[in-house]
Amino acid sequence: MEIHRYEKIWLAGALLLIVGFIATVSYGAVGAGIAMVDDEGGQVDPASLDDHPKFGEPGTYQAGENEYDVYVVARQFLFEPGTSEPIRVPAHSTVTFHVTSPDVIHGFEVVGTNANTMAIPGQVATITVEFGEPTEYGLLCHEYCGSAHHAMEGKIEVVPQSEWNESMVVN
Amino acid sequence: MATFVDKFPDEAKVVQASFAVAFIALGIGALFGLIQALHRTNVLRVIDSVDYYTLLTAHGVLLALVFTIFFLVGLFTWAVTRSFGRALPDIRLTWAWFGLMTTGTVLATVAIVAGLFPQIPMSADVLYTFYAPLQAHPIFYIGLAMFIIGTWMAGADWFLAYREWRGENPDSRIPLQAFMVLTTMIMWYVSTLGVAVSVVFFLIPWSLGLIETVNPLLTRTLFWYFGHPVVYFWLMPAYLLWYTVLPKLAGGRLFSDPLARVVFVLFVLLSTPVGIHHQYVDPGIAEGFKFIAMTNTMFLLLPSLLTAFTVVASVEHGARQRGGEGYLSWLGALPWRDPAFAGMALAGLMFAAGGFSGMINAGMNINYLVHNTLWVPGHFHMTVGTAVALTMMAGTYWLLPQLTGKAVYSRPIGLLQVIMWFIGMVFMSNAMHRAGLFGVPRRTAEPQYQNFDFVAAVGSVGEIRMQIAFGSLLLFLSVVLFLFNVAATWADDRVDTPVDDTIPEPLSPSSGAPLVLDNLALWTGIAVLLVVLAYTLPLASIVNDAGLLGGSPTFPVTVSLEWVVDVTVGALGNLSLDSLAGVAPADAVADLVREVRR
Amino acid sequence: MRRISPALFLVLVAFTVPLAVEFRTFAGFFGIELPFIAVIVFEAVLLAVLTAIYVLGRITPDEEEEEGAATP
Amino acid sequence: MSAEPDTEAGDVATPSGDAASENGPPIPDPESVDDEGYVIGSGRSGIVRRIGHDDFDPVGTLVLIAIYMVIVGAMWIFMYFVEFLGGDLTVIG
Repeated sequence: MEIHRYEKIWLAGALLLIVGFIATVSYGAVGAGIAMVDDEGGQVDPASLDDHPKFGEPGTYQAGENEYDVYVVARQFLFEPGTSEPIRVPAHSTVTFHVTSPDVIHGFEVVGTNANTMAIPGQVATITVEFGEPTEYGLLCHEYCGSAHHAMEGKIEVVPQSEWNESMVVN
Repeated sequence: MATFVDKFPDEAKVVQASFAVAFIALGIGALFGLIQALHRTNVLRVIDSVDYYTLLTAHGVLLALVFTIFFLVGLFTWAVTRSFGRALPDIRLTWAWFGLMTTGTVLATVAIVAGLFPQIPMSADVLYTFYAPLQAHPIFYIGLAMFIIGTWMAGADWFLAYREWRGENPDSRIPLQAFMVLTTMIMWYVSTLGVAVSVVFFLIPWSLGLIETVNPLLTRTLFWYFGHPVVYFWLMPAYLLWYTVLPKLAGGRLFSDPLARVVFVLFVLLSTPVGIHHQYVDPGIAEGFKFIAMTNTMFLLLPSLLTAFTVVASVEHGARQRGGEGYLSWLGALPWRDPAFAGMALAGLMFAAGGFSGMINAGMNINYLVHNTLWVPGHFHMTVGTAVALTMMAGTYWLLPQLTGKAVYSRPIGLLQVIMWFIGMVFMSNAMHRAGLFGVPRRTAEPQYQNFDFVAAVGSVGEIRMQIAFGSLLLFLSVVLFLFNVAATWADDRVDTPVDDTIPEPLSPSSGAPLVLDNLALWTGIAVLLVVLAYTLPLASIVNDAGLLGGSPTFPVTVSLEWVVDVTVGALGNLSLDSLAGVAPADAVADLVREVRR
Repeated sequence: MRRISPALFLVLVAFTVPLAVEFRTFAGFFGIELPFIAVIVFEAVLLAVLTAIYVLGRITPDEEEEEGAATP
Repeated sequence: MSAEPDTEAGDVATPSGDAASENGPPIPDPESVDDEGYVIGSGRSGIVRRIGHDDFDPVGTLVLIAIYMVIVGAMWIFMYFVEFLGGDLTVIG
């Protein structure tokens, strides 16, 4: 099969581009330390979330010096915590979100940031992020989950260290 | 001068019927698209937000499945008949699969549209991806199953034609267009396995109540096993037109037949073992499987990049034969007033931009930035919405005269229509990409929230909404012009030479292609092997994690309006209550929701 | 002046739209915050230039002969 | 509209059957020809010279795709390092 030499140049260029993309993503994973949501969050029975030790009482849990776990239940048309009362985390802390759903597949997007995952019934999605200065983030469901999907939203409050007190921690 | 309809009248009828169903679906889908765009941008809300999701499901199914695949079966029937130069083995089989596909489509569409009328206890507001545990009416799943079985029969019809042709031509190369049809159908058989298993073994019994629960991650993964190859299933008709028709429209010849065959073989091999790149941020799937899916996806860029070279080279050949000179000024020597040419050229140009935003989606961890935001519809309105749809509309201007023996009613309106589509898509898609970057979600009726406001990096959020609304208006007007032109052509009377339908020989002929390329069985085997490698472990880990039938009870979407109202009121009510009485709101709302649903 | 056919002119007009719209996004890359009117002004400039080329190409028919039927 | 209809300008035209031969265009009958005498698909009627396989080097294509590659490369680097890594709350665990 005789290939035109321009074709060969383009083939080499295309392969270079592809290898470049894979290399960039690998750098992101290894160099910049970006981790994908995976199956380390384990499974949970979606029907009986209430008697799950953490999801039964969703909220912010202290996990260590300046480390927190936030357990969030995404259910049809609200985040718990998040919608009726904001998710509160202290400033300059490392927080791991554990997100699941008792009913249908929901989305969990912290608006305008790279924190983005899915809440799938029976699975627990865990994402760890570092919060910086005191601020507020929007929270929304970006996967269609029923007729009031567009009303499913919430808020994350990054509370200054000074105002952080034990009342906001569940455990 | 005899054209296709004179040589193959029966086949021409089937192709016309397929195009008719496709264009009806295009019209309805485009109308819903306009209503949706005006609704979500809050420019003009004529429907209730609950019904937005019904229209969105219909928009997705009618345009992405019905319009594209009905055009495909029509185009492939034309391509197989024309390139084998003989009638199909049995026209009754052809009408049979057309009938089955149409029946399935009507069933699914009725199930979806019934969602608009609360008094009809049927709805399928599950969007075109129908993720369990959201459950649609069984008619929806049965309709989709019939539709897909119909496409399987169509594939069998074309393989029978190939067998008959091979009987009489034992050692000649498979004609290029027929090769493209057969390889596309091989990819289709391999890929529809996933959705067939999901629908037949899980979703239909589940929606009929035969099984209680379903594993959402399993059915979701099985859907995306099929979900990515289906986008190549839409793309192959566009590639068939770009490879075999566009060079002729430009006044040139296809640059290389062997390379076209290599590209289609690469699609058979690589298009299915990549589905997990739609699930980069799903829990329950190990990062290793996601990385494999990303690597396969990145190499899946190769056939598309090769296509870019071959098609542009063929068009350049035409331009230079028409007197074009210089490095880039040959672009001016192309027949831009031919809507078939101009439409395909503009579609190809936009596909280059759509390809880039696809590369971003395919980058595993950068997907965090754009997953399920409006960036994704921005991407696929450029790829399936323009590269495929606009090429199909442009191809119609060249195909319809061959199928009916009638000249296109108005060439200038055709040219205006394709250009209006391009401009409308630039506005809508650019705005969608920018909105997606600062977090606006897709698939949402009212992306305006109380708890926070979106912050636009460039321009204001309001301006981006106007840009989306304006773009969608142009797109809708373009479809109206297209349908008018097609209907007027159909109503016209026959002329002797409606179109120049000859297709010249490629510059480097098929004899240059290694014979192994035509060995379809070999490529099928390798494709199945790659799919088994890519999917066995992830599926095994999902099944032993949460079981074959998982634990999710049903969540039918046959939702009455009152239920929605009191849930939202309940949630809002608690908001105010919370600030006053400090009652634990979450449980109150949860109880309300639970007892309402019982 | 190079002569362009009406269809090519229409396509070039269509092509100025993405240039104008993406020009603003491109400026956004460098943090330059362009208002919406900038896009309209830039588009108007592009259209003016294009129309000038088109019209000039039309009024100088003398070059018509030796160019042959390259651009129908 | 362009002054000279180009259908009879096909100086390369030789009466062609409808077989897939690639010489001159068919002579369309009058009423199928629209106002400027253009029949859809007759791009080849504007052919002024034939270019065979050996004497065609798609240099214009090379220029176009080189430009495309530069744009894609630059946009990818910008999207990945500025838009993505420069963003907030990147998932690290």
